[in-house]
Amino acid sequence: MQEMMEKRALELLADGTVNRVLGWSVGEFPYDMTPAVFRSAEDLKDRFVYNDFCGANLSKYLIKESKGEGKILVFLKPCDTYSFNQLIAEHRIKRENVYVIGIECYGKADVEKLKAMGLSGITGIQMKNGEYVVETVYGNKTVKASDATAERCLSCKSKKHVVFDELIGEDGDVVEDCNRFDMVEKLEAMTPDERFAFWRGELSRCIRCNACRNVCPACSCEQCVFDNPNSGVAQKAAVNSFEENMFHIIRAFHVAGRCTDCGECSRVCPQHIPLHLLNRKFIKDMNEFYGEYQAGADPDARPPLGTYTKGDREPNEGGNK
Amino acid sequence: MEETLIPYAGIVTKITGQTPDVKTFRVEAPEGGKLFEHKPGQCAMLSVPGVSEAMISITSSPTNKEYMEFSVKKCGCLSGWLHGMDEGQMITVRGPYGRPFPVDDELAGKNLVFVAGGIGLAPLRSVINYVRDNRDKYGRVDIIYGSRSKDDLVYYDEIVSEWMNTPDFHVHLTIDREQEGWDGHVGFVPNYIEEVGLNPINTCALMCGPPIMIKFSLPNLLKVGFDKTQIYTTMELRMKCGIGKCGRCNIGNKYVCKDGPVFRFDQLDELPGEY
Amino acid sequence: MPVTEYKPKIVAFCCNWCSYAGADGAGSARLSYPAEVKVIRVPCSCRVNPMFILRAFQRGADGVIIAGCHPGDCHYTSGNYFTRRRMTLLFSMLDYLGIERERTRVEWISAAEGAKFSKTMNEFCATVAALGENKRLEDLRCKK
Amino acid sequence: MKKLSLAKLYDFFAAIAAKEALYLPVNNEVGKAEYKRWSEGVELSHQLNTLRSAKDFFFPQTENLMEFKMEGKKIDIIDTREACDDFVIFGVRACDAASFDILDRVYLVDPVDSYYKNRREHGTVITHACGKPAETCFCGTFGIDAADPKGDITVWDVEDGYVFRANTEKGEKLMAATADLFEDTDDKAVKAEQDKVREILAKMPLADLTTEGVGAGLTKEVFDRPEWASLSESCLGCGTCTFVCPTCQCYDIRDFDTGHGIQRFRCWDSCMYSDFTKMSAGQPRPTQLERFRQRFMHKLVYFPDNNDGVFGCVGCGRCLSRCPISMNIVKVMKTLAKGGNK
Repeated sequence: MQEMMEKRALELLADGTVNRVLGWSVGEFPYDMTPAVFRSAEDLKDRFVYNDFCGANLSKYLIKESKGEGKILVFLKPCDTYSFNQLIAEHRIKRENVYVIGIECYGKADVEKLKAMGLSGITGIQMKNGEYVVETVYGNKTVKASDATAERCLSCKSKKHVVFDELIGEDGDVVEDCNRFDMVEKLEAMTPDERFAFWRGELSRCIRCNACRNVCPACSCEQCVFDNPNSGVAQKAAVNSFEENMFHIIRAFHVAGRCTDCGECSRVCPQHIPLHLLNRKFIKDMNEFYGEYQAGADPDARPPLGTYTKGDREPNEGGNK
Repeated sequence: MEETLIPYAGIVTKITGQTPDVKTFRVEAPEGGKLFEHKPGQCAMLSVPGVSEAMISITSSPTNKEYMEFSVKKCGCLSGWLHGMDEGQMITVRGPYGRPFPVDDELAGKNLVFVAGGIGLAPLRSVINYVRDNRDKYGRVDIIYGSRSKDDLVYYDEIVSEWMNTPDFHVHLTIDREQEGWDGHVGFVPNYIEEVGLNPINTCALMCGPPIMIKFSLPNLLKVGFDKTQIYTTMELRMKCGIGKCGRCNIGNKYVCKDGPVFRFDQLDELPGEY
Repeated sequence: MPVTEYKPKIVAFCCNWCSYAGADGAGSARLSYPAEVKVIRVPCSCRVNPMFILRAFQRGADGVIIAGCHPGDCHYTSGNYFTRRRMTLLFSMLDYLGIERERTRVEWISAAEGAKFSKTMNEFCATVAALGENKRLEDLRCKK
Repeated sequence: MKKLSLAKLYDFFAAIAAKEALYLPVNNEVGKAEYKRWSEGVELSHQLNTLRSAKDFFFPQTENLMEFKMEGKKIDIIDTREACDDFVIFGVRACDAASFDILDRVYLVDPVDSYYKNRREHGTVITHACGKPAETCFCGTFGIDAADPKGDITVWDVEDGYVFRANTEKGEKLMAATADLFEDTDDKAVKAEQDKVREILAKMPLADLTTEGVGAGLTKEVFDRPEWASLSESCLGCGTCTFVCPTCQCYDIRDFDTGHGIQRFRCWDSCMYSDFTKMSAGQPRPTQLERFRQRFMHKLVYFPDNNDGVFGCVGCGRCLSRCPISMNIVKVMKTLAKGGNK
C-alpha cells in the first residue's frame, strides 16, 4: 500500500497536478506517525510512510492547506472522506485545490491496545498476514491484528469513499449493521443514577486540554466560544464538575448534525474519555427523531438542525428510559 | 520575599482626561498615602475583580509621596472599564514589578534624551519628574515627544507649564499632521530626532512608544552618534503573574515582567526577534 | 422549629410575542404563579442557546423552562420549530448524562393563554420542588 | 537500607494513612494509572507511570488564590488560603521526582510562590524505582537515573519485597514512625535490580538520544532554525503536551463571578494556545510556528540558560504517547541535532 501511494504521489508531483502532498511521516517508533506536508520528491522518499497505525484524519488540515498556493494531494480513508465532504458542504475547504486519493481501509490499529496487553519497550512491529509481530526489548510477541484494531474501527460505519478523485485499492460499502450505537443503547437502558455515575467517572478525568476540539474536523470555527473572552464561558478551569459538563455538552451540541462520527475525539483524548458516545447519542437521536442522516454523505442534504417539519416530536416527550 | 499574588485595594481619588482615549488615574491607599514605593519605570498590576487584570506602568514619580498615578489608554477589557468608572471607585493594585530605569546608576550625572510617542510618554514621565526633583544629579535634558495630533499629546498642560520651565529642559513637541491652532513642529518622531541636533556624548536616550516608532527611531539615534548601550526602552507583553513564573511574557531567557520591562538595546539584541 | 418549605429556583425563558404577554395576561386575570419563577424575556424561544440553560443551572437554577409561541405561530415564521428540535436533542442529552429530565421543559403558551401560563408554572414548580435541589448540574463555586 | 516484606506493603500504607493523606497510583475505570488517595482496599497500580504527572500535588490544575467582595465602589480582599495538611505521595517515578526540582527552580526562587511552597513543605515524596521502562522513556538523556530516583524516600522492588532508603530528614522521620514494619538489609538486592534496569535502559530505542544542538547559550542559533516550520506544521495547537508534562509550569489567572463574590483562581495554561500571548494591542506569536517554537525553546534553551544548563524536560515520555499527532520533544531534538550548523 505504502509503495503504491508513494509512487502515485511522486507521479502527481512530477506531472505538476499537485505541488504538495499531505500524508504521514515516519515516527520514532513503528506506531507514531505524524501528519506532514511533503513538498518534494526527495522529502517523500525520505519520510513518507503509511501503515496500520496511520489513523489521523487528515481532512482538517485541508481547511488551511486548501487555501494555499496550488493544489494539494491528500490521502483519505473512507471515514475521512465524510469529514472532507462535510467541510465542503460548510465551505471550509476549496475543493478545486485538493486532489483526493481515496485509500482502502480495513480498520486501523491502536497501539494503546498493544500496550494494554502488557507490551512495552516496543522497538519494531512487523505487520503481515493479519498478524503483528511486536518486537520489544523484553522479547517478541505475535498478536492477531484484529486484537489491536482501534475501538472506533470495530464499529466502522462505512468503507465507502463518498468523495475522491481516484482510488488506491477497492471501494467498499456502507456497513449496515455496524453496531455503533450499542454502547449508547446500553447507557440509555441504565437508570439515570447509573448514567450519571458513568459520565461523572468519565468526564471528571477531563483536563481541558482541548485536544478533542482541535482535532475535530467539525470544530472549524475561527474562534471557539470557549476561547472568546466575551462569551462568559472562556474559563480554563477544570474544577467542580460543571466546567467539564458544560464544555462537553456544548461541544457535542455545536457539532450535532455535522459530526460524521470519525472518532478522532476519542482517539486523541489523553485521558481516554469515550467522547464519541456523546456525539453518537446526538446522531442516534436525530436518526430516530428526524430520519436517517449521515453527515458528510451528501453535501447537498439539509442537516437535521437546519430544517424542521411541522409534526416534529415535542422536547418533553423524552428519549431514554 | 514571598509573593502571594494578593493585591492591595486602592481608591481612585482623581481621574483626569488627558486625550480623547487616555485618562490618568490617581490611586491612594484607603487610609491615604501611597500603596507602596516604586522606582521610575516600574509597573503595577491593576485590576478590577471580575473584569480583568493588566500590567500598567506607574507614571508618577517616586518623589511624589502622596499618591501614585497610572495613565491608561482605552483599548481593551480592563482599560475600557476604567475609562467608564467614577472617582471614589476602588481598584486593586499589586507591585511594584520589573526593573526600573537605572536612574541612580548608569543614568546619574548624564545628559538625558527622552524619545516618546503617544501613550509611550507615560512610563518616561515617571523618570522625567524624578529628574526634575533631583535636577542637580543630571545634565541637559531633551524631550522629543510626538503624537497623532495636538489632542493626542498626553500631559500637555504639565509639559507646557512645568517641564518647559525647568532649567536646561528642552522640550521638542511634534504632531503627525498639520492642524489648526498648532504652530509647532509637524512630522514623525524618528525624523525629528535627526532635526533637533542631539549630542550623544555623555548622554543616554530613553525611548518608549509604539513599535513602529521604535523601529524607525533606533536607526536614527544610531545615525546621530548614539551607541546601543546608551539607549533604553521599555517593553510590553501580555502578563499575568508579574513575577516571572506564569510564562506569558517570556522572550528568550528573559521575563519581561521581572527582567524588564526596561531593557538596554544591546540587551535586546541578544533576545530572539519576537516582540 | 418550623420547617421551612423548600422553594426551587426556576428560570423561565419567555418569548416576547407570546408567553411573556401570557405572563402579563395571567397577572391581569389575577392568576398567580410562584414567585420563584424568574422570567427572562427573549425575542423568540429560538434565541435560547443551550448554553443559557446550562448557565442557568450553574448559577443555581433548579429548573429551566422555555415558553414560546405555538408551533406555526412564530412571529419570525419558524423560530420555534428550531427551538423544538434543539431542545429535544438537548433534553435528551441531559437525560443521557443522568440529569433529571423533569428539570427542563418547553411549553407553547400564546399571549391569550394567561391561565395556561399560570398553570404551567405552578405545575413545573411543583415538579421541580419534588425533585429537590439541582445537584447534578451544579457549580459548587456558586453555592453560598 | 530497610526492607519491607511483600505482605507488609499495605500495612505500611495503613500506618501512613492513619496519620496523613497518602496518595498513590491506582488503576482507574479505563485501566490507566492515576494518583488517588489511599484507603483500605485501594490497590497500588503496577503500571510504569500515571497518565497525568505528579505535578498536580504541588501545582494543581486549578486553585483559588483569593476572593473579592464588591460592594458599591468598595472592594474587600479575602485571603482564602488554608493551612495545608501533611501528605505523602507514594510511587513517584524518577522522572516525575526530577520534575519537582525543575518546578522548584521556578516557584521557589525569589519571589517565592507561597501557594506552591506551602504544599511543597507539607508533602513527602516516596519514589519508586522503575522496573520495566518503556520505549518512550528517555530520562537518561537528562542525566536522570530511573534505577535510582530522588525523593524523600526511594523504594526498589526486589524479589521478595521492597527495599527502602530514606534520602532526607523528612524521609527519615517517616520511616522512623513506621520502623517496626521494616527489617535491616544490605544493598545487594538493590544493586542487582539496578544493574538489570540499567541494562534494559541501554537497549531502549531512545537510549542514544543526546542534547546535541540544544542547551544554554544557543538562543539565536536554535531560534532561527528553518526546521521549526515543518516541525510545527501539523501541530493542532491543543494543550495536551503541556498538560501531561510534569515540568510545564505556565499558568493563567482568571476571575470567576460566583454571584456572591469574585473568585480569583489560577489554572494551567499552555503556550500552545492561540490566546496565550494575545493582547488588545497585538499578538507577538501570531501562528502556531511561534507558539510551538516557544514551548521547545523554553525547555531546551531558555530554561538551561537560566538554570546552569539544567533542561526543562525529564524524559518521562508522556507527550510521546499522548500527542494527538505524535509530534514531540524527541522528534524536535533529533531534528535540531541533525545538521545543526545550518
